[in-house]
Amino acid sequence: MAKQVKNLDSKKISSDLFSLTYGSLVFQLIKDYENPEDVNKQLERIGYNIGLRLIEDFLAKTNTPRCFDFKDVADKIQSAFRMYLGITPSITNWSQGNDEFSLILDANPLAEFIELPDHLVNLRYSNILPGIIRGSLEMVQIEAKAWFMQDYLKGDATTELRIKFVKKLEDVMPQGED
Amino acid sequence: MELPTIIKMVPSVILSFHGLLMAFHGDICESYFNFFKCSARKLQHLIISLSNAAILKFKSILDKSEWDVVGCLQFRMSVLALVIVNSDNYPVFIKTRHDYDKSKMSAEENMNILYNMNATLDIIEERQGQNQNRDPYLGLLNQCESYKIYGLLSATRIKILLMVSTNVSVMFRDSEARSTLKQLYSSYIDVTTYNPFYCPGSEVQSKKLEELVKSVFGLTADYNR
Amino acid sequence: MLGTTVVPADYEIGKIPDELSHHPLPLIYFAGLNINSNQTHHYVWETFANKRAPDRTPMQYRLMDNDCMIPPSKQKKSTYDWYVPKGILKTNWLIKHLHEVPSVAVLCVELDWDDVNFNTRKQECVNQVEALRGQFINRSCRIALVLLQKSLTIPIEDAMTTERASNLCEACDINATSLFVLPYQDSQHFLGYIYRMEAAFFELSSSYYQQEMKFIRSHRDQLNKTNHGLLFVRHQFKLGFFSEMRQDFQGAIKNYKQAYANLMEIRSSLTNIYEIMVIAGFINYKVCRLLFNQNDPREAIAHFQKHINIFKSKDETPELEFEHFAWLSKQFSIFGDLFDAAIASGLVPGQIQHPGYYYYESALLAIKRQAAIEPFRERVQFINKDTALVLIEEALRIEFYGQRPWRPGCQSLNPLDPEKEREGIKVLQYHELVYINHSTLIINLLKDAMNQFKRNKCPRMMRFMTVLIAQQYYDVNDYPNCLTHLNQVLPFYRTEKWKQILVSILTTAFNAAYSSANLTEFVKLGFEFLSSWIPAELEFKKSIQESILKVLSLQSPLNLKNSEENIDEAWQKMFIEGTYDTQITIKMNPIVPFIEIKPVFSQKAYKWQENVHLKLYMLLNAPMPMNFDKLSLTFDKSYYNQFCNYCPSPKSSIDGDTNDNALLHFEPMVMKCFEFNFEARIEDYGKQLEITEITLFMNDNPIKVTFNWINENPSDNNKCFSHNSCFSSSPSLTSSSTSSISSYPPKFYHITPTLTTFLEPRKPIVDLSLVNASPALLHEMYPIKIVIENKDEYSIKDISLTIVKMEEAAETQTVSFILDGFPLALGTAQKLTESMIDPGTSLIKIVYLPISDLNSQRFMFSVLFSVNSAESTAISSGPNLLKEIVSIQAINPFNISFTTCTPLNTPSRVIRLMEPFVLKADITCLSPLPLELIDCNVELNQNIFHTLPYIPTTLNKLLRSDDRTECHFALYSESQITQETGLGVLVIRWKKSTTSNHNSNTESTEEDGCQINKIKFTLPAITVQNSYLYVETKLPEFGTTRESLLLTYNLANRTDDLLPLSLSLDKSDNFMFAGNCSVKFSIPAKSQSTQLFVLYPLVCGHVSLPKLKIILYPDTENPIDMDNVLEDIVPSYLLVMPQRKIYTPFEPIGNAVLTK
Amino acid sequence: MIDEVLLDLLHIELVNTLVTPSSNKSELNVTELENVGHSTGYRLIERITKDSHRFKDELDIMKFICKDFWSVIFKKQIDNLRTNHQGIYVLLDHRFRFISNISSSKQFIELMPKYLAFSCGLIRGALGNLGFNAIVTGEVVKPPSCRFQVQINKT
Repeated sequence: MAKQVKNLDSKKISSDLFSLTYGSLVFQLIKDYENPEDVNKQLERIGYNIGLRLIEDFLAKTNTPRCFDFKDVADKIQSAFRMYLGITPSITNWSQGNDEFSLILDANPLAEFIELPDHLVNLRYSNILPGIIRGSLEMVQIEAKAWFMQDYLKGDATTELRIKFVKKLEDVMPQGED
Repeated sequence: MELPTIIKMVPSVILSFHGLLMAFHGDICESYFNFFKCSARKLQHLIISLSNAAILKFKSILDKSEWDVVGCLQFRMSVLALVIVNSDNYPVFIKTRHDYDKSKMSAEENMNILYNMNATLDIIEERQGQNQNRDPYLGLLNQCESYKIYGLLSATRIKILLMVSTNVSVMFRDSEARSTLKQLYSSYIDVTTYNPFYCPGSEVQSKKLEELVKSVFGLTADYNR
Repeated sequence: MLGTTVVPADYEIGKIPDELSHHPLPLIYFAGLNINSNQTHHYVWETFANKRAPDRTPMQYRLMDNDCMIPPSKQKKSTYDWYVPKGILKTNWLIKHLHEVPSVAVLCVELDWDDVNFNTRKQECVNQVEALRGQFINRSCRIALVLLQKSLTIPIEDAMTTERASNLCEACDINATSLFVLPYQDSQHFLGYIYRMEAAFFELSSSYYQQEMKFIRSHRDQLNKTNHGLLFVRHQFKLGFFSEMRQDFQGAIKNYKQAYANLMEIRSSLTNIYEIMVIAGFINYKVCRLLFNQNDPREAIAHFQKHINIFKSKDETPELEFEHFAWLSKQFSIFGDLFDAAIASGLVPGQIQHPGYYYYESALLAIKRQAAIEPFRERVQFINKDTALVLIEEALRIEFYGQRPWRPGCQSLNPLDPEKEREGIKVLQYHELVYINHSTLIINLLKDAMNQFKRNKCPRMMRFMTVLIAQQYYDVNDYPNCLTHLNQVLPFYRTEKWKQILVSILTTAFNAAYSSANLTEFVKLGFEFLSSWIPAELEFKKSIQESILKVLSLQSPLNLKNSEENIDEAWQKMFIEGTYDTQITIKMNPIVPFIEIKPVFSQKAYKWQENVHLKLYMLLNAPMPMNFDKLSLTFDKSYYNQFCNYCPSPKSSIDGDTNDNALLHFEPMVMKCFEFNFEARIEDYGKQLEITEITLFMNDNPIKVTFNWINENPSDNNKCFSHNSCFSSSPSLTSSSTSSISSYPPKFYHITPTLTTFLEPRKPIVDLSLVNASPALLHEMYPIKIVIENKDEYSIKDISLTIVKMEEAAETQTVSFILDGFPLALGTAQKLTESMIDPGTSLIKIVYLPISDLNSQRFMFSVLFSVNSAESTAISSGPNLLKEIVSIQAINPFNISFTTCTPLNTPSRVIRLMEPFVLKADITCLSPLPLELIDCNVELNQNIFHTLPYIPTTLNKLLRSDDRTECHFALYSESQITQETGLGVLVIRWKKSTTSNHNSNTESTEEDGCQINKIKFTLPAITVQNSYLYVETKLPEFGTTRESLLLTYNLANRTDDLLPLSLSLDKSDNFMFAGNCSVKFSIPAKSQSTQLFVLYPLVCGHVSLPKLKIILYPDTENPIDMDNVLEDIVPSYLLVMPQRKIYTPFEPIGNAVLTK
Repeated sequence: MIDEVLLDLLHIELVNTLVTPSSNKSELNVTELENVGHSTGYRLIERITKDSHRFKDELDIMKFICKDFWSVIFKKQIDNLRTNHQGIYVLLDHRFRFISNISSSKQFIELMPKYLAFSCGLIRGALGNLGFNAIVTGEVVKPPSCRFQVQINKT
């Protein structure tokens, strides 16, 4: 049967591996903290820490110059999604101040086939994503907020990730939260 | 042929089969047929998740695709019961025609069918012992007066049983059962493995699976989400 | 057949009549034998008919007496044109040809060839033959003549015999081949004759049947399908039958199949459908049986399938539906029997092809049959029984198989008399209802099926059958039987967990228990039924729960199934008779739990004297609140049971409800938690503690119930008590159940129970301490005292020591330390010589570590030992490990400086060939601890020697910090050394002084044996110059004024040739001296000359001698002044004492001085 | 397609989040991390074997784990598989991805176990779903090479 597996798409599998692992993590966290809110926090935190490291990889792979405005940042984030999640969210709903925008995820590889049980309606399953964004932006001296406006899992039409620019940071290395 | 209805009916086709869509406008160009020929298998899998009406509508094209639509429909209409059993023989998913339409099947019949499905595990366990031919698809497992039972046994000892009535005097090809079972299996895997909230050994409760099964029973799956 | 009495029960739909199931054999008649009177005849008959070995040709023999009448054959019609057959197969035809119409008639006469009056006897014989012929009216039956002869053998063919034989045949008009001779006295060959004859008879008979068949075929061409369809079938059937008679089975199959085909061609109508079905059944039976016998089961099965498929759908009027089902059912059971018979004779069944499935189908159809007749029950109440009976008997005597008794022989297609039909059908229904016991019929079929499934590896199918049987019993209100059967399979289906199935079984069982007022079962099943896992209306469940409580307090339950049958009475009766047990124990593991328990030890393991803390989470998933009176846990160590009984005031009960009387009160779907604390016994430490049972008691009713969970897989924590994950704890499951109970608390679901914990044994009380005096000194073997102190009550043993130099990989640890005087490698465990350390004592060891460099290093000392505690597990017998780390800072013990000097002890860097010089070592002690210098020696390079024969200098000298000491070495070099080379090394042997022992805490009774250490210092490097002249001075210690003394200079020529020199001694005011004050002379090579001077000191004190001046090669252009050399080697001062006075011996002052 | 980098980073976070000091401070409590691995492995194997034939026997399965299962996770096969044919298997990975990028200096050696727990869980889960109840332990031989021991309990 080895042969058979060879020809099954190992890239797909390894991407599965991530989403499965992530799922197990979420489930474990739910066991640990019954309250979904706490779980959301945890996920965001984990995302943040990942972000801190991920940005290096991103900059290394795509030798990008410093962004000059937030639109630029948005594009970078978009391309990061393409790079790391294999999806290209659309950028919309810019605020007047161009300091706030939405990413619309038509598909979410993290939450494929997920159906939330009733007692977890408040769970933000993919909350790792905003965390990653916050973390990685912080590493390039941008303090930003990121959160889910809509979530497909909650029966919303789409999955909308909102990102808001807060302020520019002085060059200080942020420490990983715990 | 007004498009919106079709779109409502079979979005999956629209999504994955531009060809069909075109064919729908009436102008059926040869190139698509060749396309179908090469992707007959793909098409078949797709069709499994189609509503009957859709299939009939597409018949003209599908016929060209070396794939017998009527056979599929007859097969679906004669599906009596479907059971997915986990490695401990616990039924994580059971559907019988009774669940959809009480008129088509009495409660007693329903029970007997369940017992028979359950009893088929004997045969599977027998097969499990044998080492030759370890293809997951087991083929026809048992047959008696009123029904046939086809089976699939995965490497992880997931068992899927499909009961088809033989009262309908049609001879569908084995491939129907095969593709249906394979399709069910992969869908089962998706809804159970991707979803961390599913506790192994408990009943599968998934709209997505329900939809597929509904269409397997030849009942139009409703695609409104 | 006619005239035999029949009973209505004989009328059986689709039954295979005996004549059909009978195996056809060629029929042979014997005439002329009177077996009763004649011994010989009897013997002959017996051998033919009765003493039959299995290998004999299959035959059926009958004796015929003279008056027996063979049924005559009807005059065959010349034409069939106007003939309309009245039916397919006559009921009597088969019997006729099986038992009445012979193929061969054998006449036996006693007649020898050499009989004296042969001719008369011959005539008698002829008459007999004639008579015999007379008995067959137009039947072409073969005639055979057997002559029983006295002669011992068949006489050789002589003219007479042949002649007589031939005209005998002639007279009797039989073929010569039909004439047989049996010398019945030839006992030796008798059997042989018989067999041969038998074979011959068989030939005859089969030729007869063949002729019959030919005859049947002959008038086929006169028939036409339209009118004579029935005849086609009939004839074809007959052909089949005759082929069977002549044992031509393949032929038989062919013909029967053809017959079947023809039958199918007949247009079926309400009139003849039943007849067709019956005949089809017959033919199919024949075909299948033959096929099985011919070992072709596949074909048989295939034919049967075809047969069924044809008739499955053919159904008659609803009034007769039952008949159709009955017939179908019969078909299956018959086939099942055939199949089974085939298996009995060697056929191997498969898991999915064996009689079981056919019996099963048959049973299903039988059930349908029963259902089909039910509606007509009351309709046949008022029917004239007598007429009915008459008609039924008619049905049994009917002329053609499968025809209706009220219209025999009717084949017309024109509509039937509806009135008659209705009446007839009514009778059939009446018979079905009155004379057929369906449930026994069904149950028997199911039992057959069950056995088959059991035999053919289909356990589940078998259980299914059991369930169906139980259902039948239930339907006929045989509840006890129903329950016993269900209880057989319930355990299995519980573990199988197919919900719908289990629930339906439980429901039936529960109803049965309820209806039969079986209290125990009612309670058990009732409780099980309460579980939220079982989908049922909440109201119903509530009423069950209520009923259970009522029953426990000896009141009859609510009316659960609203049926008219009065169950209340049954209960009342039961209570009055007191036929119930007052103590019911319910094993909770296997059943669907209505209350779940998850025990959790707070820790995987508990330390020495730590309190064991146990939490018991409980969840009731019954519809209504429930109270219990007692809760008790059982452990594998019964001692602890006492702590875990119903605890007076549980700390936390999740719902916060803590009014004491409701302690064991549970609300549906509200998790409750009870906690237990207790201390472990000493002897149990080092062991596992395991919960073996949990029991809940419900005691305050006349009937007491205990609920008991057993830990089924000891020492497996993964499993919980409500072990099957699907019965408990999956929220998805409970939410799926229709009962609207408040949803399952996920918290409980997430709790993973732990049934066992470990009581960790205490660590032994043993100390390891290291004593060492810092600093360590470079290059010493540094002593470290290891003290292992056993403060425990047990002695310790198997002690081994490992010393590892840290921050250094194991493999690089080549250095070795010294223990008990043996060098041992670092990093390897070393077993200590001391076998054990007794309690309260301690073991002291000294190891010496090599100090190889000055920077600080850390050594880890680990001591492994095990405790000598065979008797108790409470202490961890080990190996236990103790670790200590010592870090060592080393310093240099000495500081040494060297100086080289002239013999005159004046430091000088210059060393000349063959001229002695002095090496001075100045040693300063840096160690804060006093050191003892044992000795101090030099190891010289070649060419350097000690001046005087060397004695090693042993200076046992104690040096305290900063003490200095010197040692000198007089040396000379024998060869010139131009570039600097080391002299050699200085070796100091030393040890730490023992005299002042710094640490007082360990009384150093045992030889503290500070190791003697060697330390080496490299000596300075020197050069050795060459020189011409060496001057040795001889002079007294001191001089005295005005006393002459002698001064001698020995001059040694170091060159290899004559050395001219001028020597002079300067004038001096301190001396007067005699000797030649200035001379010139030469000294031969390698020889010496001596110059003497007498000195007369004038002054006293430290006075300078007259200066000696030597110039070499004085009269050459480059003389060499020796001054600088002489300075080094010639003394230049002398101590001169004043002249001594003479005192008289009695000089008092001196004494006075002495006494001071 | 989700990039592998994310998995590595996630794994680090798993370790940081789920590994807690256990009752006796000396060793760490990796049960939760191991569980996460278990549930992941349990579900992953289901996907991997989707189209594969059923397995002949225990050894067949172990080979599958070492070849296919390992390579979809770590992009490399197990370097060496040994067994005593009594249900104990030793899997050697000379370059174990999850610790390959961690400094292998002394003070880290103690921390290594927690980087193996997840993978032990993966193996246990996979075997579990294939019907074998196993105990899986891992140890760092000499970074980055690791040894996993699988002990299959006959049930």
